[in-house]
Amino acid sequence: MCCEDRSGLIHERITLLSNEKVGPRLFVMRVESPRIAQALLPGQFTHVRIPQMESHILRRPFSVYETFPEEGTMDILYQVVGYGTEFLSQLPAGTQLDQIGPIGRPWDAPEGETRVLAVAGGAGAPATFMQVKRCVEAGVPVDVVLGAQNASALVTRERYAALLGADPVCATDDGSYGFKGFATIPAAELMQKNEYSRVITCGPEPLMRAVANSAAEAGIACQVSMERRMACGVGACLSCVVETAQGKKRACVDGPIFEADQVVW
Amino acid sequence: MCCEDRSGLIHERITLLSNEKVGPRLFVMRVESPRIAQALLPGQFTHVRIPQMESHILRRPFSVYETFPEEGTMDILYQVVGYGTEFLSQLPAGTQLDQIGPIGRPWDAPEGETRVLAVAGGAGAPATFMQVKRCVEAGVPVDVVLGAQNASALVTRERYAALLGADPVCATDDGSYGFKGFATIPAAELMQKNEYSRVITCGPEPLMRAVANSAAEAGIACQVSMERRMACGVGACLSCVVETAQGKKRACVDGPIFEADQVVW
Amino acid sequence: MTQVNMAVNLGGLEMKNPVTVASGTYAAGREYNDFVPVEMLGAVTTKGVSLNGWEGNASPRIAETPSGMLNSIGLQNPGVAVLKEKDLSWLEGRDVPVIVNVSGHSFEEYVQVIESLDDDDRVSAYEVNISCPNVDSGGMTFGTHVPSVEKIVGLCREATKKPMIVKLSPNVTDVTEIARAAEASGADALSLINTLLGMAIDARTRKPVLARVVGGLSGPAVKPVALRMVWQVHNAVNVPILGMGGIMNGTDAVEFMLAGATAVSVGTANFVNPLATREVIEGIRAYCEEQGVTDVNELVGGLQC
Amino acid sequence: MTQVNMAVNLGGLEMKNPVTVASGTYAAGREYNDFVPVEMLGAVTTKGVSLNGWEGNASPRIAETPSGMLNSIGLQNPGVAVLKEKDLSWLEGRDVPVIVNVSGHSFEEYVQVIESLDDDDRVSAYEVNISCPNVDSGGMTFGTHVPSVEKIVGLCREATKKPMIVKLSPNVTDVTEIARAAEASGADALSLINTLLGMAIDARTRKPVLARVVGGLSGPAVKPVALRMVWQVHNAVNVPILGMGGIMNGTDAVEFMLAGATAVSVGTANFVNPLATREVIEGIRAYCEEQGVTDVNELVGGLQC
Ligand SMILES: Cc1cc2nc3c(=O)[nH]c(=O)nc-3n(C[C@H](O)[C@H](O)[C@H](O)COP(=O)(O)OP(=O)(O)OC[C@H]3O[C@@H](n4cnc5c(N)ncnc54)[C@H](O)[C@@H]3O)c2cc1C
Ligand SMILES: Cc1cc2nc3c(=O)[nH]c(=O)nc-3n(C[C@H](O)[C@H](O)[C@H](O)COP(=O)(O)OP(=O)(O)OC[C@H]3O[C@@H](n4cnc5c(N)ncnc54)[C@H](O)[C@@H]3O)c2cc1C
Ligand SMILES: Cc1cc2nc3c(=O)[nH]c(=O)nc-3n(C[C@H](O)[C@H](O)[C@H](O)COP(=O)(O)O)c2cc1C
Ligand SMILES: Cc1cc2nc3c(=O)[nH]c(=O)nc-3n(C[C@H](O)[C@H](O)[C@H](O)COP(=O)(O)O)c2cc1C
Ligand code: FES
Ligand code: FES
Repeated sequence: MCCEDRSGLIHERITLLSNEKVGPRLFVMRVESPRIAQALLPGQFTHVRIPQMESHILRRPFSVYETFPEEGTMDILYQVVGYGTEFLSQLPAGTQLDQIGPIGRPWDAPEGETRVLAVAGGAGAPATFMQVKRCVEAGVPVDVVLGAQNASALVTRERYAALLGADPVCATDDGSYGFKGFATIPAAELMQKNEYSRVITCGPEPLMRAVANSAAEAGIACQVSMERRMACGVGACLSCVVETAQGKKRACVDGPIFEADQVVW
Repeated sequence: MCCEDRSGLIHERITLLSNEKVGPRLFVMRVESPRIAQALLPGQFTHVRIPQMESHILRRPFSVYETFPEEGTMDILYQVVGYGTEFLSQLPAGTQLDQIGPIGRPWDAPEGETRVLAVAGGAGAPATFMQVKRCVEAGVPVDVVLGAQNASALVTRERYAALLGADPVCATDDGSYGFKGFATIPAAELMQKNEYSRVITCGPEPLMRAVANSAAEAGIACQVSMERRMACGVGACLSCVVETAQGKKRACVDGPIFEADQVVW
Repeated sequence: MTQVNMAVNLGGLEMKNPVTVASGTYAAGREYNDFVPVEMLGAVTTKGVSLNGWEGNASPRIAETPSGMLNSIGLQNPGVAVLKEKDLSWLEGRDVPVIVNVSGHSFEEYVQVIESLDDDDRVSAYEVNISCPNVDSGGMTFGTHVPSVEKIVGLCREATKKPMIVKLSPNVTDVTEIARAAEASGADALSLINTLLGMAIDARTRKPVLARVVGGLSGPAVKPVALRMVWQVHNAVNVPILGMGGIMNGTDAVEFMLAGATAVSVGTANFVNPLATREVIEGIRAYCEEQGVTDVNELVGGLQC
Repeated sequence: MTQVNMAVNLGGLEMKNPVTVASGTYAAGREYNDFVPVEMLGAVTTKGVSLNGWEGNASPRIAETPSGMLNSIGLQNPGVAVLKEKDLSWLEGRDVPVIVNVSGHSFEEYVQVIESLDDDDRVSAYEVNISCPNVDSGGMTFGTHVPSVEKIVGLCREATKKPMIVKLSPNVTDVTEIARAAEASGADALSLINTLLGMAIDARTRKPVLARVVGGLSGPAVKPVALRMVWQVHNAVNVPILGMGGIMNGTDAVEFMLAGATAVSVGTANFVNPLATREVIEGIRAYCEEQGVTDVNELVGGLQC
């Protein structure tokens, strides 16, 4: 849990290439950001300055859904929850933004794992995608459970399915796709059924907590991606702290990936 | 000098139809604003809310260059001097704004005048145009003196020329068009030469003061259009006061047109 | 959908909804009447009035600042006789209570203003402004120290039985101390905040933007300070609060009510949007409907800490 | 084009340019070093440090407000030993003076912090923070009344001969009174403003946005208040001023210098733009060049009223 060895931070002017609605209040934006796209590891995030928001002065942190280092681009999947994301969703292609990145501790490299389970809920789904991809590329077996309110909000399903070659396990609150209920239930079942060396999870805190509990019960190492309000995003301001067994840690640079058993929920 | 008989104020959502650069830091925007275009009298102004300027909260007051009541449109000629006008100059056609208008005391109706002299400098040139037009339409002889820094800033000349059927008298600081020097000099000469029943003037305060002095010396009634920083624009806040012989008067509703001999410069 | 009760009682003043205007931003309502018929307001609060009228400060009197503005009007007003003759006459017969904002250069002048208005039925309540930062004597100088607050509020109290709101300055170390002094001296309600003392400079000309150099900061920029003070004062006194400072919409107004305000004033927002008062009233109502609140008074002090 | 002298002397502290960072927004420079090599700064000001370290407040600790933000970090820090071991070691050998921002829960703790640093050559100056609104004891409670200001500044003065900057709170009735007390008790310079106490509420959940309910307001929203206080203090004392509060660019910095600041701190702006300090330095230089100013010190207090 340390940031001392982080690679250099990049401040990059980026261009919005596309900004598409993909589900209820859900958008995917593709940006040209060659240097950060090159450098970013799964689990790291970028800190985005949305332009023209004069009086909303803070940057917004976003996980990176997928990087395309060759093209110098990356995708961010975001949910409209407040002023900034609403504003962002209305920006046309061609808009200039800027971002700082890559920020934070990535997921642990999958090399050496025997089997990985990724559990992602809601707007947490993009945060695990690149790590699942890395597992696939490293030949590590990986199962994915996605949770969402309903079928139309399961917007990452297809990209995961294409990557995995099979549909991920899905859970929706209303049962409109896959299991009816929380993703934590099929996740716990999988942990009983299969031998995992690692669980990774991102989503609302109650989901991550439940997944972490199941993993602890099953004796599986578990990493979580924590969200906090962030001012600097670079480790300087201490606005983003997470309670851990080692005291308060910064979500931005000591995280966002934490060992689940170190987090004091 | 009273606003009691003003017509009702209109709050109108308006659409930017065009927004063209016409000279150095000078732009003309045409907006669709049918109700205000119908109601506005020469010398009145509108109070414009420039959209997207989140942290610059105040409206900006602008004289109306010309209304086209049949088309429901109007032109505003503005100079880029600060944040708001800079921002405005970059807005594309189709942008929605809103404005309050028509505001303030208009120029006195020209009916009954024998001959009128209009002297306008810089960004003051649009403020006299509609009154000159009204003189022409009423058959009142009218002379116009325009002042600007140089030929390229004399952007109203052609519209005045088309209206008058002849070039107005022009003065430029650098002599690149017409008289070399301040517009106040040819204006004073005209006041010596011709018999005017009325002088009207708009422009920087030193210009208006000089014109007012010449008119007073020549014994000609003179009206001026005063600019002040404005918050409400409707007469409520007292931010825009002008010192007059009757005490402090509000530029927005007691003016912007004042009798020159009443103003304490 | 059930009807929401929007009526509130501000220290004896009955208001049909919790929204009035911030003194000095709305004159007496006439200038905005084409946009918002004054009867729609819970009350109209008039521009500060002194006994014989004041000239106010030199121009420029305003400056735009990030998410706010500075003003240094300096309580320009034509005096209480003109208020009665013009403003109160215009308001007469319109179905809206009138809060007269009272100023003075001396303790006596405040009392004289109240005395000359007190038998006028067109005046429903007073807002005693001991917090204007834009005058050299009176105004804020009276409102920032306990002894003078006690003195002036006590004197005004003796002069009237009408609801008396005392308007507090945010330019103090401890607003609760001032609030308690005003309450103990007879205030029926407290209003806050008046403007924060500020300044703007034009780097190019190296001059202050305002002729008077300093002025009062208002608008969204000050909302966090205003909310904090309303909440502190709500926890310190028992009289109701008229909250203000940067209220632009219904959500802002609800925040003030949750912090402890029984009613709210809309000020700078009127300059941005002449329909602001209306939209604030509708916004509060819509919030109540969405949240299943049947009486707007349930919001008052409803913050869950 | 003539070279502009950018060097200033802040109460004995030599700075190669007038720009430092606001304590608490920049850690000790390392986190921003990829963007702005710390040597570019006139000085680096470290996050507030206490003797044995503090945990700070619960999360959420920040809220965005119109043209500003609230923070309630609560002076979380690992204590002076860790500051020496980590931050000062990292800063060692880098060509930039270090201002250590000092905190304590008691008078003694301030003194102890200074004592444990005073023979460390890596410390160039202190900024004694008697104005943090985010801790229950110490911080602002010490900085808002003359007797405790005199006491604490006097005690700190006895503990060091290094330049001592005293950081003032804007949450006071009369900042000049506090400033004069600090000067009389031995401050070599004064820094202002710390944050304004504010609050944000989430109307939907009816809860405060910050876990600690209240927090400190910073950013462009507070600039008018900060400028006013710098100007008032400049007219009240003879020691130099380190001005801050909403400085986002070179023009803002120039405004503070015209109002009376000898140097400036960039705080919240770093969050918005990690290159802010650099751009402020360049902006001041560009202003001087445009205006034909050959020595930046000419700007200090150059306001023409
Ligand atoms: C490391 C990290 C990764 C994230 N990845 C994603 C992602 O991939 N997709 C996605 O949709 N969202 C993601 N989020 C959440 C995202 O940052 C917020 O939804 C966003 O900041 C909300 O901004 P707003 O202006 O719409 O909301 P507002 O409520 O108007 O924002 C007000 C302030 O609160 C902050 N804030 C509000 N909600 C959150 C939140 N949940 N987390 C952190 N700060 C918040 C904002 O940044 C801003 O400072 C991530 C957050 C973090 C910390
Ligand atoms: C009755 C009236 C009619 C006007 N007509 C025209 C016109 O036809 N064409 C034109 O180009 N300009 C006109 N002006 C001036 C115009 O309002 C200002 O140039 C404009 O407000 C500047 O805004 P800004 O954001 O670019 O400047 P900034 O300096 O960024 O503005 C800061 C604040 O100062 C105010 N302000 C700045 N300069 C002036 C000024 N000269 N007069 C009033 N307020 C000012 C702004 O409105 C704003 O509140 C008129 C002003 C008035 C009062
Ligand atoms: C232009 C202007 C004039 C004001 N005049 C007065 C006044 O006469 N009396 C008074 O008590 N407050 C006066 N105020 C303060 C407001 O009533 C209010 O307290 C303050 O502006 C904060 O509210 P706001 O942010 O909604 O504007 C004035 C404010 C402004 C902006
Ligand atoms: C996140 C944050 C943490 C801060 N921590 C400290 C601190 O430790 N010590 C201190 O004296 N001031 C602290 N401050 C106050 C700033 O140093 C500065 O006085 C204030 O933010 C105003 O400047 P600004 O508007 O440029 O940010 C902090 C401010 C912020 C925003
Ligand atoms: S956001 Fe500043 S330390 Fe994490
Ligand atoms: S701008 Fe408000 S009275 Fe003129």
